[in-house]
Amino acid sequence: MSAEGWTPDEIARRVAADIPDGSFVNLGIGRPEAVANFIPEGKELVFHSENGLLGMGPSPAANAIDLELINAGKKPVTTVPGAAFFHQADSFAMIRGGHIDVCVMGALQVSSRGDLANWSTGAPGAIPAVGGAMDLSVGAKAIFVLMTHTTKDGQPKLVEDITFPATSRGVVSRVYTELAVINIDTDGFVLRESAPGLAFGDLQARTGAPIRRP
Amino acid sequence: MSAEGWTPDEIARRVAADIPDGSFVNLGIGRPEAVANFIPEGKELVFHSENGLLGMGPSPAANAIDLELINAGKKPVTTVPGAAFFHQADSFAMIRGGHIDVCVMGALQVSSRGDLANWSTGAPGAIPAVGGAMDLSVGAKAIFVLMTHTTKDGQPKLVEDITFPATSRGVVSRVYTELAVINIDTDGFVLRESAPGLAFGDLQARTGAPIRRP
Amino acid sequence: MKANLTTQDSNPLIDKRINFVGDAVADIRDGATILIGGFGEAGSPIELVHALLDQGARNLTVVSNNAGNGHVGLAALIEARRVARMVCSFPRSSNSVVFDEQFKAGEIELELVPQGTLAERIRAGGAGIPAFYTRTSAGTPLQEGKEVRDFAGRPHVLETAIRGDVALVKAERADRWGNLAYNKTARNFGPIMCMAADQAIVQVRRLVELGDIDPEHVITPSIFVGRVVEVPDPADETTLINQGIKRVPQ
Amino acid sequence: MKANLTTQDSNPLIDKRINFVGDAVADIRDGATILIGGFGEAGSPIELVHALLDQGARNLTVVSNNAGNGHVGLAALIEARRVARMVCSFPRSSNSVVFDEQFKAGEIELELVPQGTLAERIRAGGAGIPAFYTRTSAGTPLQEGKEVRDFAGRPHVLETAIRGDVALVKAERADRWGNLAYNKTARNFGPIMCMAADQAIVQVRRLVELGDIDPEHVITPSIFVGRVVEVPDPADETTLINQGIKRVPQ
Repeated sequence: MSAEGWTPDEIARRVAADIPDGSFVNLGIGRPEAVANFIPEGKELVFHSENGLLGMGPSPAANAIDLELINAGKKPVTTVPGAAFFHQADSFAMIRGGHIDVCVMGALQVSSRGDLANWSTGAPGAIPAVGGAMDLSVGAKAIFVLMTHTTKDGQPKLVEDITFPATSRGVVSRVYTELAVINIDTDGFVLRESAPGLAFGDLQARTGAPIRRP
Repeated sequence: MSAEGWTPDEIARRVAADIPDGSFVNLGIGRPEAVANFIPEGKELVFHSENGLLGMGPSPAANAIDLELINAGKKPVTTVPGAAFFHQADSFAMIRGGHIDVCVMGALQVSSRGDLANWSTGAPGAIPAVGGAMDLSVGAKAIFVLMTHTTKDGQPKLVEDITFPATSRGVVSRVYTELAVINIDTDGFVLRESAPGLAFGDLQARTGAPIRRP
Repeated sequence: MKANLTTQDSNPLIDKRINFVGDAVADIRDGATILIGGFGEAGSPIELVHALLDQGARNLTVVSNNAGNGHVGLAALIEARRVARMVCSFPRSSNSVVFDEQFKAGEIELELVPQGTLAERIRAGGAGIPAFYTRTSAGTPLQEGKEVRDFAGRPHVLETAIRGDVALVKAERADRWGNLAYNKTARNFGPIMCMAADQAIVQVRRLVELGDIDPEHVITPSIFVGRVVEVPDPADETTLINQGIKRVPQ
Repeated sequence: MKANLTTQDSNPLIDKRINFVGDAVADIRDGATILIGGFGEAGSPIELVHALLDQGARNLTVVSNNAGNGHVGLAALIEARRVARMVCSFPRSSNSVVFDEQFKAGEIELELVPQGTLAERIRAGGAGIPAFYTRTSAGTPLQEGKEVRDFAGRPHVLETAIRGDVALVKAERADRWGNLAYNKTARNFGPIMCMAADQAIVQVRRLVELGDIDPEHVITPSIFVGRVVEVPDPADETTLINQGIKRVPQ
């Protein structure tokens, strides 16, 4: 690890290791997508893409791109054997209906009650866009957040109360950052693991709400 | 025609002639099914069966029966080119969503307001069964009722107010009986055609609410 | 917040195939709500229902379009007094003697639901929709006890989702992930019942290799299915009834 | 009671095929609500949208997951100031310059809807469900102005159906009745938008004979489709944008 804690690849590998074998998984657009690169040998996961695909495979070779086979981030993908296509209402029936085992999402803020903010900064004049974030966060059985521990200017993103507009309330089970893996239970943040060499006091100082040690 | 008016086949032929070309049609279980035998040459109708088939064809030859290809009356049928299978929620989306052009149903009673009773006599101890009757009658764009003009003991089935439990309210557009074809508009029953040789007074006498002549 | 998942691994590969119908239904508990596929005999998972009969769970709520025929399948389950409550649209048939008798004797409860409302309530259960409004049954005895609200000037009835602990479904083909394809009008309630149950158990005529069902032609995606069991030559109700078979627990 | 149908015949055979995209959209009126299929460029019916641009209807409400890219397709329609109001889940993209500009200038209205709620509202529109409850958006700014009710102890938001006067959809194959099959993830909003529009207009890569689409593999049954038009070699947005094309009314 670097002085700043785990690298993005190390974090993605950690998330991939934690997802139970056989899970149906939705990876949010952006950093969560990297989790797919680190699935341990012998573990079988089925990836869901909310635009209408279950059994999503890796990116295609440049000469095998089909612009009508894309993921939720609108990037070309492939299918694996066992894949299925379906329309939007069926895709979100899977999501809203509680059929997705794990969804890994990015976030602006996560509160100690599991509230999630990841769709809008609320900045005046910004063009709002929500996509499937609200549906995924209420619908998936477990929400893992993968994000930096603090903002670029050092403000905590794990907070007592979210100040950005909510995506969903009380939904996040676990947060992965470069500094720590933190569970959320009915009493708030609980440390699961911290980056090697990081003193607990330092971690707490960079976190906006109390963390309990198990 | 016989002394009792049109024969069942004559009535079915009349209904078949009245359904606009190109319609998507659902024929209720029992007498309405006969309408399919009288589609005029050159007219193309698509038959919907609410158990999950659009493009239903006639009964199969005895040696070509597939017990998994049946109609809503649970009788073996066939498909025509252009057919499609779908599940129950999709089938009733077609019905409830107003996509069926004409549904032909039997009835116990029809009121001059278009109220329909055709699922239950309300007799104590009888086993209630409704099937798709309520969905079809609220959902199809036009409801044609095909029934006898009176009960076996001569009571009118075209009435001021239904006395049997309602299937739906204000839905019937037209009634075909052995004595007459009667439209229903906002002011009640309107004669469209009566069986040859039948005096209007005789028709009115066997009908439980006023019939207007157009 | 939601439950944390354990990281304990089960099988190295996703494999929902079960060898015997008995094993597939072994853990169904007394008092469970069971969604049973089929419209009439098309799509009726007779072997799974008979396995449930032999398994012995009682006090069941069964959601199914019909209430069984003769003395086989669902009718046999009812006859063995395993079903406390039926939710269906059309319990009556030319041959529904078993249900008829118990109903008339007040020994089985019935919730009668219009067929389209039944289908939509089951889909809602699978899609995370707790309730919806429909015009169906407004102004009829079946709206009794339900909230009625006007939309576009017409009364609509509030209907709630139906979910099952278990679904028993018959399909044509399945792969080890649980992707399904159906046969003709036997599709009927299968896809939505698989969606709406905690554990969807499916008997299929043929198990196929992963990838054999074209992704464009999968009707029930694997995510909705818990167990698949091959029954290559399923019985049909008509034949059993014509043979005078009266299926009892074994 | 419902309207009586006239008995006047139209064509001797059901034939929904139209020769030219321009004819297919000729009767779309000012003020219409248009459902436009596609997620990003997959399934985007560019030729139909360009035909609508050339046709000239204005003051449109457009329901579509995104708000267009570059200066082609939906973005071109917006750029020509034909769209008064957008209903979508994700208007922002790396290349959504046209929408961004009009939105920031207050020249186009936006109703932002979560993607799953958008899909479900459209399906509800097609299925005759005027309204339903969903957990999505409860406790967020997007629940504002909506009824909130608890089910199973959790707040849910009442959402109403969306219907269109017209749907513009892209599919892979169609027959003369209007049965449709799609290509991969281009399916997305197509099937539900066809259900939810008074007139579903579909461009397909290939017209096929009636019966060529296996009844088991039909994704959109003919009953939901009004017109089909063959566009054998549809443009893709990426290529048009890379070519720097700025589509203007012709």
